[in-house]
Amino acid sequence: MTTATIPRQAATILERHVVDVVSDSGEGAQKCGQSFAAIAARMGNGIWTVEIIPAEIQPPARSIEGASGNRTRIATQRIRTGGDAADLVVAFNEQVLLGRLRAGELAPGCIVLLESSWATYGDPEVAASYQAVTDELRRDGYRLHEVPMEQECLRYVEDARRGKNMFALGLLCGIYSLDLDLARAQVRTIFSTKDAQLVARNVQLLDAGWAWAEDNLDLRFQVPATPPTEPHVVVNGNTALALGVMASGMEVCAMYPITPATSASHYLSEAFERVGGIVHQAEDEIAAAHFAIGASYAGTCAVTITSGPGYSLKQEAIGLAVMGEIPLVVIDVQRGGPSTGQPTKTEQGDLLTAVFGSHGDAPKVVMAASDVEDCFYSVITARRIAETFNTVVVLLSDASLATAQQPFPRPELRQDWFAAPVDQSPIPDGAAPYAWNERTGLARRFIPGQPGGTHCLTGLAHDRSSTVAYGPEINQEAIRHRSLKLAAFQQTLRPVRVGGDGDGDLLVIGWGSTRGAIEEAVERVRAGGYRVGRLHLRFLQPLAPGIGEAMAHFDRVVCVENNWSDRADDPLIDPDNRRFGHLAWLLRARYLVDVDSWGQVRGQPLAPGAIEAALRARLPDRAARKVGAR
Amino acid sequence: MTTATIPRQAATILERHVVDVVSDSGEGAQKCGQSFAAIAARMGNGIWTVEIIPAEIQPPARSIEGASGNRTRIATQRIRTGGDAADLVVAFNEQVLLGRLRAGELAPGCIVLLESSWATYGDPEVAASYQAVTDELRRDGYRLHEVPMEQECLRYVEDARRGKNMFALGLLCGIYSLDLDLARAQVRTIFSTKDAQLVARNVQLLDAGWAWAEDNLDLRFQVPATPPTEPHVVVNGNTALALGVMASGMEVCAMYPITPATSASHYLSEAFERVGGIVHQAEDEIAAAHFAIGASYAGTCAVTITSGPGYSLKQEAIGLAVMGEIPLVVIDVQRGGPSTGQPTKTEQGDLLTAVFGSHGDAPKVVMAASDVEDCFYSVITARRIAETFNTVVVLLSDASLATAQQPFPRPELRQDWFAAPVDQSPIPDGAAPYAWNERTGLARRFIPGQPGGTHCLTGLAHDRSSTVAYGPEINQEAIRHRSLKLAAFQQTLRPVRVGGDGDGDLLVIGWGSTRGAIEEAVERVRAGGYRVGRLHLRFLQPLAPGIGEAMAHFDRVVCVENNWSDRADDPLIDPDNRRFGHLAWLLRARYLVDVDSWGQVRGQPLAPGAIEAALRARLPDRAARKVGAR
Amino acid sequence: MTTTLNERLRVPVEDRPLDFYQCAISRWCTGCGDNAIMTAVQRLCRDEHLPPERVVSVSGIGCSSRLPHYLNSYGFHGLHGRALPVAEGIKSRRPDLHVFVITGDGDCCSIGAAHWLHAFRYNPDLTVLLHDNGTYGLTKHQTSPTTPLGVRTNTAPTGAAMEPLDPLSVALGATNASFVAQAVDWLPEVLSQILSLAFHHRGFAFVRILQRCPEFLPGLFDPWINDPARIRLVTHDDALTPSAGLARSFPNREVHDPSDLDRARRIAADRELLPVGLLYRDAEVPTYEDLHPVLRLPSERLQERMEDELDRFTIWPDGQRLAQGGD
Amino acid sequence: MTTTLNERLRVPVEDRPLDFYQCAISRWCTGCGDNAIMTAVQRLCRDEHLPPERVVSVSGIGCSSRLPHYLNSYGFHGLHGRALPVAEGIKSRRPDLHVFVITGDGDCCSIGAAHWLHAFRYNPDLTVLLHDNGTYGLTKHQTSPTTPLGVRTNTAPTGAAMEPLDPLSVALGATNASFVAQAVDWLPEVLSQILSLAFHHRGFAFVRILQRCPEFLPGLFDPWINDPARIRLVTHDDALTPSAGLARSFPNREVHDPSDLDRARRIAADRELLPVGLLYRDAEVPTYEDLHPVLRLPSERLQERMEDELDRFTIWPDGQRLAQGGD
Ligand SMILES: Cc1ncc(C[n+]2csc(CCOP(=O)(O)OP(=O)(O)O)c2C)c(N)n1
Ligand SMILES: Cc1ncc(C[n+]2csc(CCOP(=O)(O)OP(=O)(O)O)c2C)c(N)n1
Ligand code: SF4
Ligand code: SF4
Ligand SMILES: [Mg+2]
Ligand SMILES: [Mg+2]
Repeated sequence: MTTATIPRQAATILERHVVDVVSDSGEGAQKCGQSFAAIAARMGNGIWTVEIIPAEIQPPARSIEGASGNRTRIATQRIRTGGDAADLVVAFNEQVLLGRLRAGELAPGCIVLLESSWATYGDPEVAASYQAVTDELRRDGYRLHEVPMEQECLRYVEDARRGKNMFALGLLCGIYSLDLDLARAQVRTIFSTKDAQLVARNVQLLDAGWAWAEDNLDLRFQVPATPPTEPHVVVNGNTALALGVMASGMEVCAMYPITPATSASHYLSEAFERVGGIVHQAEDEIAAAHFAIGASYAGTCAVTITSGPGYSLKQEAIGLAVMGEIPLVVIDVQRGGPSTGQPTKTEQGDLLTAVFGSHGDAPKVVMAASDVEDCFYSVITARRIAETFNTVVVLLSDASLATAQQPFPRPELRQDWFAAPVDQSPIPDGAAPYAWNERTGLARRFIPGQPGGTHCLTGLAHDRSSTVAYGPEINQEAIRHRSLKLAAFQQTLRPVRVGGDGDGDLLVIGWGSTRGAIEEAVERVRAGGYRVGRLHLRFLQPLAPGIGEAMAHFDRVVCVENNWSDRADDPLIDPDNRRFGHLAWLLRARYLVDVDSWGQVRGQPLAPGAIEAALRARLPDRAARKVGAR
Repeated sequence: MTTATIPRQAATILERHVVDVVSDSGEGAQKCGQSFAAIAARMGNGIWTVEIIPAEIQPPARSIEGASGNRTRIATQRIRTGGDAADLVVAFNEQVLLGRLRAGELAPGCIVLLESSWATYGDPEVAASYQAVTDELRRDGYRLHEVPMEQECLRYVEDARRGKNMFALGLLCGIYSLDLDLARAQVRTIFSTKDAQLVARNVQLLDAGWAWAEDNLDLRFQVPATPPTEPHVVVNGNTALALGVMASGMEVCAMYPITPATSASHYLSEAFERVGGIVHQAEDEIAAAHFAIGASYAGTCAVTITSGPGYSLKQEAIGLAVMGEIPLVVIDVQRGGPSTGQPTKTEQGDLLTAVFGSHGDAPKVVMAASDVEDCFYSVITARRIAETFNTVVVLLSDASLATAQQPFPRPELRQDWFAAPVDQSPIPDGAAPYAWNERTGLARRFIPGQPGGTHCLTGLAHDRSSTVAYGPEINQEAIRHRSLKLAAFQQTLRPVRVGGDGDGDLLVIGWGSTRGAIEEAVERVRAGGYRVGRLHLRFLQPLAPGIGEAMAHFDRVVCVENNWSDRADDPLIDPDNRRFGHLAWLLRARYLVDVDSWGQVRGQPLAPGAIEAALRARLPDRAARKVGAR
Repeated sequence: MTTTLNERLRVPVEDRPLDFYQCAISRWCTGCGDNAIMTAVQRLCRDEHLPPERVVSVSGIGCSSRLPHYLNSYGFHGLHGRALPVAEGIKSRRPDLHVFVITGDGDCCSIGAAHWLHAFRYNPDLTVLLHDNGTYGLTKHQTSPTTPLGVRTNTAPTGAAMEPLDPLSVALGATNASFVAQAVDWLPEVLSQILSLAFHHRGFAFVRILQRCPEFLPGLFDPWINDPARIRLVTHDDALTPSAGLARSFPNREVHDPSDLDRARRIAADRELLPVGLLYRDAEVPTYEDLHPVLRLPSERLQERMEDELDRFTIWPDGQRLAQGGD
Repeated sequence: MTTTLNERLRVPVEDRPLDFYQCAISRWCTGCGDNAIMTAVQRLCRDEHLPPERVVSVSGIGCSSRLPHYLNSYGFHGLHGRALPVAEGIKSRRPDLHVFVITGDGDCCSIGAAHWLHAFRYNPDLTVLLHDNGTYGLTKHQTSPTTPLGVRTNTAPTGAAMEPLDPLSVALGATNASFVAQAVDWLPEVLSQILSLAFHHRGFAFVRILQRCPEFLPGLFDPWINDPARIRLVTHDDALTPSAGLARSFPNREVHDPSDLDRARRIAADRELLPVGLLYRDAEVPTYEDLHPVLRLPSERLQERMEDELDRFTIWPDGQRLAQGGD
């Protein structure tokens, strides 16, 4: 196997490209796109994938809303966002293509490879629709290539629906000058559990696609890659979370299925037992949270993973863990809200409920993962914080991270990530289960089985010995100590570091999965002559030191978030009633800085281009003329 | 019956006094205190009562933690707080008295009327304990009067435990120069369901207490009253809520028992049916919320009432009502948190979860009642808002209001409070269930049974016809319209009015049950020469206009709340990590003013004296010398 | 053409087409049993001449719970597991509406289990359809409480390890259960008859329907589809009365008195023969609506009564209302 | 002196005083049945020589749920209705601990009903005591699911209108139920024996205990206390074996094979005679711990296996690990 790319004539060198593959669901466009990404990653390209998911399990075939597939952004450098719109799209029928076009997902002048068999389809309506769409595409300047995929595939298989995707993969590998041997190996891997004949047939289809591109298309790109010198893992955010759970030394993941969190537990259900963990699928989210609490209380640290609606249901349980000072990691893979909302779509709408949810004073740590790699390490960090501070750590991810694939350096496992054996040593005489340190609020945790440590953990107000206590003083003391733990933790945090410019016109602050898109947007705006900084927060509660100071160096500050904020220019909106984005609220309250908000709730990852436009709108006019081209 | 007070010699005229009656639980101190308050109210005094509740159902007799009883504050004017510490206390044994003493509930020099039979009790330990406590009281300057209550009662009844409380009521009526006829009528009312002999015996005991005070005590007070010229109702906050529910035209109260909310449903369970309502005791809080949602959806408006833990459980349901735009009133009678916390104690710890709870963007109205009368009217207002804006209105009360009694002018019922018949008129062709007004987000509500209105309400993202819609644009539009409703409502609010001074040194802002205590504290500080304003917010989300402007007229702003805020001088606390009180967070974020926070979480209503001290600490030194005495 | 009980009891039906009761194209997978159940519901609506605006179909979340979006009626597609309390709330104030509850095995038997158990006890007048496909369909194939032993899913890659929950036995153990039946999606005649029986039962009519999910559990019910001898057809003159043609294909028929709870429990518990039919019915259990009838007073009367309530807590100024006393 | 099964099976007990297992003075009302149940638990701990630190008593919220505060053991006094999932979580990782669950009729049968139903199915090795006093004690007397018909409470001032939920029938309808028994607080010998049987059952041992609440429902159980003939004493050589003295006072005794589920259901459903004893037991139902055994690997082994997992997703630089292939 050689990973070197065979240089080909006339290959246009690109720094980045966005490639979509879309089909009816069940036609395998997802597998095609993901394989394309995997091969590119193997060659050393930076990649980021975005799933294209239809709303229903089985939407009607050839429908606008039925587009199913995959977006791959392929780049020379490491990337963290799927970018803006597609530069090239492979579509298995004109309707799914139309869906993408209408949704604004095709970049102007986008290259389109479209299955051409519909042109001559038996049903004249279909043929007419095909004609209409292709006419529109040509008229609007898209670079259309009609590809007789079906016809070509039928030379190798009887049912073209089961093969087209590998043919398309071949096309893409040809167009992007990927290594054919690597591609063949990838195909063999995909079908590794299938019989040899089937594998061979799919490799044939791959080769055929490659050859067809070679012979018929005048498209040759190359996105230069740096062949990796160290091993990388390529997973999506949910698998990264699951691997993080396994590597973190946690033993229990208690969950109830919910999109988009569930796929993390799919992988865990298969693998966790091998390292001594269990996945408990509970009867509901409330039970899942309490099962995790029980497992944690018993001396391990457990995680419960869910999405918005499940997170809302766990509020009471979270308060109990805070009150009992039981370490607990809660992962919320956010989706479009409110209520059932948009289960398969992405949003960052749960931050404020993560920070302020649960009645009474229930201080907890809230953090967010910003890319796939971060999903892995954040779980490990979350468990460490949970056990050090005997508290709840809420880790926020979202649907876009859940399904995005990204290569990152293979983690070097550390023994100290794994849990120590359950402490069963005797408790010294006179020690109390809530012997709060006066300054930090911290206390040693007692674990069932430890001789001398018997006490009754309770969600009621209690004193240091965990005895129910309704006195005014002890209630204040206890609440104070639980609150202090956040301050104590906050003091362990490293000050934030501003990226881009350290002072100037605008500071852009974000959190979670928008990191890559914000970075790119900021770089583009800076290239236009503005001085713009960016700050991406890992901890949302407590906030790391240095944020206030960082803001002071800029004329304006804006939070860019994938959640709702009222537009300042909406007729009814004024400073007395404008609702801000979640992080903006937190920063305004803490630093008393007039932090502006920009966000979208389109169910899609924020695109760098959209952010760029929002930033430009917030920048002074003076440089407006300098900018323009990109 | 005459209500005129018989002027007596040497009665000291008082503007206000705080009177506690405490006993073991089951000895009737509560009835005694409440009757005292009721008689005073009848005479035209302002009163405010505070329940003194032991933690357990049956605490041990004669125990420090077992104090059970009632505080009555009696005043010339209308009042809204139980004040600071007791000026006079009647105690049935020295242990419960000691409990109050240790809790700081006795004002310096407080008058103490103590049952003296323990002095000679058979068990020498008891006698010794009595001796020790009385010694301590005398030493520390309390004005102790030993009263042979038991002995006196035994002249009329066989078991003094069942009678002492009416004797004590007689004592109090005598001391405070209350109308004896009114007192007798009150006793007759209390025992109205009992046989005539028992009534007569209790009246005898009352008279005996009165006579004993006359003959043996050198204590004569009078708190001048203005005999009422209009009818008043005397109820506690929970009964006021229940009456509000009945008067508001709501038909369903769905609940699950929880302290301190439950007593509202006790009264409703008895009375609601008479006006055509039902109380549904559901299997849990989640079911209760959904039952209410169902009843509202079906064309009525329903309420679900709960306290902290139940409120946390209802988060997901609340999000559904917001998403489906179903009018719903949720009442949270707050108690000490977090978790199970202090079920019988008061706190204002649920504001931020009321504002920010439920995942995704779930805008809802949040309001708070500030006294008993306000409990009644707030429910009516809440229903009107819920139905006008088709949204969720969260009404916050708390344990202190729940159990406090206050007379207020008898409401004049208005026909427009009652609900119109369920609208079953046909829906015009082409009308849509979410025909959002572009400017305000409002839409007409469709009710099952209306011909032409069939559609499927859903918690999923949906378009104007309530069809599931995952498109990016429609999701933004829908979220925008739901958010706009808050702005639209906000524009209907009257600007806030500052009480006290309109500009100066300090503006004190509060919400909910602390109103009376803040008012008094501010008046005291103003009497000391400071210019202090106060603002009490009825709406917490959205905030009424004028707050920012009001703040601009003061040097400093502080929120006084009965919830936790980190103390600025705690060693680990700094501006980067200090956790503020709930309202302070909201105001800081919106107005970017450095709002300070002061609060307590002692499970007790905030006392004017404690607030006063906190305000003084925040006032400039310049006037410090002027102040002092009070 | 099947003959429903209703058709036999009532005047000839008005000829509304079935699709009058459909308002959108359903989006279930081809071969999904939800389609057949939807048809049966439409047929019931037609046969009972139900005006769409007087029907409310209430559901939770799941593939099955999408039904209200397709049925031409008022629909309430609420939260996962919470269809029952919503339906109870609706019915409590609007006994005039026909309320159907559509729920799945996860929705009803897992997250909604407490509401399910208590709904039997409240006995509201609802018609409840449990679409039991033995899996979580919408979230793409996780183990549900009713997933059969050994069946692989995404959360049980080596096969379900626990005995599946038996909704019939649970229902028959529930206090106040007043109607418990079982149907299967592939026998439309039986399904329609049972829905009709359920619809006409005053009280909580619980129908478990075995529903095929070809997407995730293809062939799950094949043993019973292919071999009707593995089914116990539970019939009774006053309950399921299959046509002669249908009856013939089921060698194992049992005439069962639906008031016999003991026998019903044994039929449910039998693991050899899958019961289809009405297992239990008790028309005497009071409904929730019986216990809490709707009373809507004219507003003057309402005001009068409210004034009475206020009187209980009122103190009157000197002289006023002294006579009344009952303060 | 009562004789527990345990005492008869084991070597003579070490003489720890009963109050060794008490760590605080209980705060229940005088005459509250919780006191008697607490004593029975202490007796069990003593007779089984349980080191306090190896016992965890888990409860929800309610008067009864205060028990863990008084028992000298690790205690977990959690949230209302949620004792079972917490206990399951504890036991799943710590099968070495003896876990008791203390719950009330509201806690278990109302808000906790879904967990209750599912706990039977999971069959974790827990000993579960349902203190059924027919009311919400701690919140001061509201109707609970088990409040008898007609009994007045603060939320049913004219008397409970619905048939009370029968915890035994529900339990016997639950899938995988492996141990269902009933005891009463006023018969300490029986209570102790049944707790011992429950303790020794591997699996989910559910014991409903009729518990007196003199504060709010004085006299509720007087008919049975005063007239033992209204009780059916359910005995078996391998289950409840009352002493001769005790047996004599119960004219209605039935020798019942605890593996006979049908009979158990009929005994539970009988409204004439209140059953006391072991109704059902199946020692063969696999426990949750059987299905998910604890595996704690030495950390090197753990690391090895984790590396294997990472391998599945790893792309190796040119040449490295090429042989392995299984990427
Ligand atoms: C509170 C909450 N938890 C979880 C989910 C995710 N979810 C949606 S449907 C479903 C289960 C569907 O299974 P079932 O009820 O059997 O219906 P089916 O799809 O099989 O018809 C789950 C777990 C949710 N929407 N809300
Ligand atoms: C989520 C929640 N809902 C309600 C309550 C209030 N609550 C405390 S105990 C209780 C019921 C107690 O009844 P039961 O379980 O029968 O126990 P008992 O007091 O009778 O022993 C309720 C409703 C609560 N603490 N938490
Ligand atoms: S996934 Fe299964 S249940 Fe869902 S629509 Fe498809 S076949 Fe039906
Ligand atoms: S209220 Fe009832 S259950 Fe609670 S402690 Fe008292 S007697 Fe026992
Ligand atoms: Mg299902
Ligand atoms: Mg109880």
